[in-house]
Amino acid sequence: MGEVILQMKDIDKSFPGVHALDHVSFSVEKGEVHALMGENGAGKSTLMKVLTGIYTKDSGTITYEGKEVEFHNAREAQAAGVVIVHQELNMVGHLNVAQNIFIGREFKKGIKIDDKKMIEESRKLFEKLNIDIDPTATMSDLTVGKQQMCEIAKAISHDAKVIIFDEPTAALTEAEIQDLFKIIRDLREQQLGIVYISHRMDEIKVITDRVTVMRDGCYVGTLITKDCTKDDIVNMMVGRVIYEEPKTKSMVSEDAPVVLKVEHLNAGKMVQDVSFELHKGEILGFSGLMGAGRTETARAIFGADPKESGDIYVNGEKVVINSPEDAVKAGIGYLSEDRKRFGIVVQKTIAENTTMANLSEFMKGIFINKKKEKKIAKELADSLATKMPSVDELVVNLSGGNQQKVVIAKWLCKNCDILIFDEPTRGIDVGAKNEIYKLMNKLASEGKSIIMISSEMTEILRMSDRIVVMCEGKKTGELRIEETTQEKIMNFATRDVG
Amino acid sequence: GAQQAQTPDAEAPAADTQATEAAAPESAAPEGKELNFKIVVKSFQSSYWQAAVTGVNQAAEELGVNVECNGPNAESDIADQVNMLTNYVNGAPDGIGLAACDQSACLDALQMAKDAGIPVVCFDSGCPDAPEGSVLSTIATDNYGAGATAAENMYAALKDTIANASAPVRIGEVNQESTSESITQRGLGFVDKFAELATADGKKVAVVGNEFYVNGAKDKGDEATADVIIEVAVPAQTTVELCATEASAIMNKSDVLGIFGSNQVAAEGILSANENLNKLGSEPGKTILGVGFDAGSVIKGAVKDGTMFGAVTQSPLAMGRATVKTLYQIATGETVSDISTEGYWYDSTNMDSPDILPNLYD
Amino acid sequence: MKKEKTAVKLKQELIVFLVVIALLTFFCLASENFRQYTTILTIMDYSYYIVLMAIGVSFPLITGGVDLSIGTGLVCYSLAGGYLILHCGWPVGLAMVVTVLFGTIIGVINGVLIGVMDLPPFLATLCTCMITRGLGSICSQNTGISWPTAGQPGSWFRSIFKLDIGGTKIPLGFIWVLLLAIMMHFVLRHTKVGRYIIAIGSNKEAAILSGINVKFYHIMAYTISGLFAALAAIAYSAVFKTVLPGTGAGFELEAIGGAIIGGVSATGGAGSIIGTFVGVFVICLLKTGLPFIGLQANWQQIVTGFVLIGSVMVDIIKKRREKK
Amino acid sequence: MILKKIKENPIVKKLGFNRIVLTGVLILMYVILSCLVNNFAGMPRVMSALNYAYFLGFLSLGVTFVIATGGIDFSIGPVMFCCALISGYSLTSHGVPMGLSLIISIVVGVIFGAFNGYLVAYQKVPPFIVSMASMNIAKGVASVFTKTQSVSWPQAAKGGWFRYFVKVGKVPVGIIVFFAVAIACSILLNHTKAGRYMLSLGSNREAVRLSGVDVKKWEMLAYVICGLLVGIAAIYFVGAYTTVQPGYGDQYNNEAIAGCVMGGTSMAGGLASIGGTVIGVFIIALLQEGILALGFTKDYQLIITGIIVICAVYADVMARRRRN
Ligand SMILES: Nc1ncnc2c1ncn2[C@@H]1O[C@H](COP(=O)(O)OP(=O)(O)OP(=O)(O)O)[C@@H](O)[C@H]1O
Ligand SMILES: Nc1ncnc2c1ncn2[C@@H]1O[C@H](COP(=O)(O)OP(=O)(O)OP(=O)(O)O)[C@@H](O)[C@H]1O
Ligand SMILES: [Mg+2]
Ligand SMILES: [Mg+2]
Repeated sequence: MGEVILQMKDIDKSFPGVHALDHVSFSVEKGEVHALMGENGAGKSTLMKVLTGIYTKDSGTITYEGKEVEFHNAREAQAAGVVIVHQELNMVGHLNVAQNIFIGREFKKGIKIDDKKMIEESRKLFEKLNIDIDPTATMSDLTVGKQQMCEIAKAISHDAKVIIFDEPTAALTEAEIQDLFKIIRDLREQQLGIVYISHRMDEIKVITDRVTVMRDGCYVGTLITKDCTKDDIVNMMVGRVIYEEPKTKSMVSEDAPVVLKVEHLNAGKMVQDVSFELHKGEILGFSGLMGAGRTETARAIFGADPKESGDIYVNGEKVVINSPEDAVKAGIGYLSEDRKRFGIVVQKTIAENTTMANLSEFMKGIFINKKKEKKIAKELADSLATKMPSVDELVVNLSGGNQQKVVIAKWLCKNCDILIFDEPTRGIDVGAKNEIYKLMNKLASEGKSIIMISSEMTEILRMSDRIVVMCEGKKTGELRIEETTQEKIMNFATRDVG
Repeated sequence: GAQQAQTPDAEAPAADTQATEAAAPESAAPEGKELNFKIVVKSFQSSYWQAAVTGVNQAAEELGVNVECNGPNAESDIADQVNMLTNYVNGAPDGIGLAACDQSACLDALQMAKDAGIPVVCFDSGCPDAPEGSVLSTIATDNYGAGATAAENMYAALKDTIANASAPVRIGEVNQESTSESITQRGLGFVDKFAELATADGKKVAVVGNEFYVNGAKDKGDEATADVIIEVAVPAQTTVELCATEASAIMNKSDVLGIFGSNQVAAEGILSANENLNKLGSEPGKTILGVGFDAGSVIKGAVKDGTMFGAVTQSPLAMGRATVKTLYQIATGETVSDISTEGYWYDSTNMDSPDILPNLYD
Repeated sequence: MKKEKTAVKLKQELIVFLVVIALLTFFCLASENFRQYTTILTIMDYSYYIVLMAIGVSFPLITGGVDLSIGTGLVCYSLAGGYLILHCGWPVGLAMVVTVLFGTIIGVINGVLIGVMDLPPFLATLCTCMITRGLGSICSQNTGISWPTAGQPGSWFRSIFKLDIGGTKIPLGFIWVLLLAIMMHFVLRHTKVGRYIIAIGSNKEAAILSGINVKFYHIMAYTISGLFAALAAIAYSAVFKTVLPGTGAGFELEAIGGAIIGGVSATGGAGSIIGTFVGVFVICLLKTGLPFIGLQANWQQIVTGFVLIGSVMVDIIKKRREKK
Repeated sequence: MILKKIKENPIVKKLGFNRIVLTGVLILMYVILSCLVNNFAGMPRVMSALNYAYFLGFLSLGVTFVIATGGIDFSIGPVMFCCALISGYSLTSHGVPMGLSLIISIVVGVIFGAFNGYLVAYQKVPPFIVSMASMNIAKGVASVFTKTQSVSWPQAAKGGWFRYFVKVGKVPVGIIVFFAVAIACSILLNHTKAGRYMLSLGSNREAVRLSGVDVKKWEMLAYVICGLLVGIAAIYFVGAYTTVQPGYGDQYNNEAIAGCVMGGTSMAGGLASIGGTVIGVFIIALLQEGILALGFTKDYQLIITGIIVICAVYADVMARRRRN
């Protein structure tokens, strides 16, 4: 800890209809890791985008290294030493790793770009950070995790004085997270100021020095991490106590009827000979590291990607699923992990998104019964506590967490018996998370069966009746919740299945 | 056609104001109010039309009348021309001169003109199906005859070569498009006349290439046994470079003796193709005899230096003048009739003669 | 690993090159008349303006956009330049400079509309397509215009593209367009302009967040396109006798088709100028060759249409395979 | 501030602020032109403008569906000509009865629509490539079928009873048909499953697919509907202008797309307004009539249309930017 390097005071920012930042103040000191926390839509990303010149503030001052500054774009901020690793991946897929790392500040030889030197420098950078990535590989060929590591390396390579990590671990494996923490600690040693945004409470406790909490665009308070408990932070975030404890016992008897049976499913490299059963009323957790192939398995079952072989039985009957349409007909719903790309139709309203999968139910002759549509959508949105002005609002105007609720509402509206939830709480705040957990439990108790893919161990342990573990495209283990421990899961998840 | 339809038709459902205005010239024009004529040309793309417009303007000045010329972007923009024509009819001028891009597309508008009592004079191309009494005079070149003129002159030069040929010979023809009446007539005129002359000399003739011309020719013959093959090509669109492509495909054949481009663009396409091939010239049998149509600086230059054997020109300037004059005559109550203009053959020898020179516009 | 990658990239260009050779061989075998030196001259003549347009339009295509204004633009610039020579008595050299400037300005306007004002490329260039078409007709007072032809003063500029040495014609223009292609290939691969244009096409958001002045490079891409359309205008005027107002729509399709056949990704982010250069010759060969084997003009259009779809389909199927 | 209040007014909201502004522009244009031009404000001018508005309107309505799905189709003009040529040639040269000819026109349109739609939806060929190709193919096919001949449809008095769809005497019957079709399109787009899915997939194709919707089918349907409307447009074109020629039609693409976009349909997909399209088309038709009446050439219309579209789209872009 040391002197204040960056001070944001009374920052105000409105988007049409949203007061995203309401006179927020925030400061970072040299040599600290400062966590920024808050529910979805609290304004964390917006605050950081204001800082780095991506958004212009309405009012307020930013003091950096003792001088008042205003960055007009990302480049100015970078030049001054303020860099950000964005929440969304921002890589140029067609260029190689080195070209990506040095984009915007290429080495030149005359008018020619010196690609050789850039590759050399990237190699050095990766060596220093202990990252195993080939600088000449094309970016789009890398796994999401590796891409994220590149992004982090790129930020570090900027010779920055302040680095902002906006949910950097969302796409990283456990091992990669540990590497990242090591890097962050090194940076802290070098007296950099670090802002760390995350929803994962464990990480906050492990890596940060101070925590600033925001709620609804307002500054709530700042705590010293080691002096506070998880509950303190959560309290500040939501203004109420959240109750969270692991499941200890399966709620489903072993002889409950099998609603979904997958046998010897093969689909590309990432899904190899996967077999499992899903019982009625069960929540089946799918655990594994990033890139284990769980999403691919789910997508293959759902017919979103082509499969090579394998049989799927729904309620004992063999079904042919070649497209999501077939899957939905068979009573399977899929909540994807990337809602922006796969979940919501941003130009459409909440009501229209809600009925997307089940429009046939809302037809009056050849016409859509918009009244009924709105009514049902409203009921569902209310039951999920979606924050919205009305169901006529465009989904694009909602924050991430609320968008996720709309996607969930879509499948609830379809009333599927088998639901695949892929990272249902990714990027969702604690309060909303808890509601979603309750909801899943309720659905299960009503006789629906749920596959829940999650990278959060606590979530898996808390929610699942049974757990399937995958590694490198293969199923490596299956555990009943009673016999499960974190260690057992990690064992399976890292098992060398060569 | 005869003078008629000048008195406002009491039954015509046109607006009253229009009827009165249309009627006005008959009594008032010669003494008082200036006459307003509108001229619709096919386009301004080639200098042919520029010459016609010049003629129109000259006559207008001489007669002291107002004229306004307009035309679509390209001769293929039929709908645009119809809109223009309709627009002029709605403006109730004292008369309209029309060079119709298409014979039938203008019929509705001509009916409207008739109903509104506006006299129409067609020039360059006629409108044979026009409602009775709407088109009072047609001033046009006999295109079929003009095509034949080209054929006669080309045949005369090639007569000996064809007579002495041991193997079948080929005559090419490039038509800018096969849709405009005047151009198709020219093309067919050329094909028929050439075939006629060759047949008279005891040769068997076949027509190949574009099906419309093959089917339209008087006798399409049989390619396998023919001594003279007339090959007709039509590019897909009206651009010089497409005309040139078709021309070079024909001119590349070793048995080609002559090639005819049936309008300015087609002739220029032939000359463009010759840039590379260098096969055109004025020596029958040794070089390919190129025959063009219309004038313009490029064709004139080529005819002058002998690259192009000769060409047929019309007199757009005279046609333009005649159009305005005829309209004036109608407005002043004179009786008018159709005027047929000719196509004139010109080559390097007679280019400067007083008959021809005025018709060679740039 | 790196070598492998370049090998793969080269392969695309090589395949197209082989297609060109195959087409050439086919036409030579099929038609005796095709097998002549003059045919090469003809093909070259047709290729210059399309190649130049295609090189230019590759840049907007790689940004993920498109430039539909190059065809009517070409005609417009050429008419404007020709008008200055014929009716204002300007020397050809100066008129050429103005022609190029005119094209560049329209390119900049396109760039500003798309890069700065954020209009969708299709629309913005569709509008400039209409505008240049109108401007061309107005510039030339609606009449066809011929740049100086052999014998007239100023006709020297025609020998930039075709040199006449004692009756033998040399397609000199090929050297210039090849040099320009190589130059622009270098620009795309090894300079900032090219790198950022690829970045914009691949992931615009990332480019912005990397501090790249996306607006400026968008303008650059369209400026290059406009500039090359203007160069194409000069090539067109030099090769053909007359330029007609109201034409030009459709030229851009040949250029874009050539670029796509040559491997420029229809969705942006990838492409090579050498590939474009080779790809255009597929189109030119079809255009010049088919009349030789007796296929009338209308069949050429059908064939070209299917070739275009075919070449994109090959790419799509290849990618689908790779995915598996 | 007042502007905002007006915009928030429920009635204004329901009708759409843009559409109200556009209607205002349309009326203003009419008033100004009536002042500037003698006897502009009469039925004959309106009839003439309507002639242009009909076929352009059907084209625009058609392309609205395609643009709603995030696609583009600039083969509509040539395809319209192809429809009119094939059916007209069947009528005049093969003795096919009139009724059947009209059906043939629509069928040809649907076939092209299905062809485009199949390639775009099922084969994932980028729409602009598909339209480039089918534009060529349409021209070529029409030309081959008619032996490169233009086709003139019969006049009303000589068996051309189809012209009564356009007008009966001086009564513009076409307007009724046009509005009926437009209303049907509007209902289809806003109140049926097909429309909902087309718009949605235009906004986010993957999300709709993962909702278990057969997106390919709906996407293709948009192109088929477009083809159908193009087939109808062909009938209205010859109904008004009698003659069509092979090799042309591109000039109408731009204006049709312009009409659609002017009306507020977003090129990014997901947003479409049939009412806007209708008004946009009327503006273009009136503009064309007005420009001619003022004594200008078509070129000025192209330029003005281009500029208006740029302004309209820019306003849309700005509005959206402010919203986000
Ligand atoms: N570009 C924008 N236009 C309009 N509203 C926006 C925009 N960006 C963010 N918002 C709104 O501002 C608020 C704050 O959003 P922000 O992304 O900063 O939240 P966050 O704290 O980062 O949430 P999350 O944890 O979900 O990432 C939200 O209500 C969001 O809907
Ligand atoms: N956006 C992407 N781009 C490239 N490759 C990807 C992408 N997403 C996934 N992959 C590939 O698919 C593999 C497995 O995908 P993914 O990481 O989603 O598996 P998973 O087990 O579902 O993990 P998680 O659900 O935790 O994300 C990755 O290793 C990667 O190679
Ligand atoms: Mg955020
Ligand atoms: Mg996953």
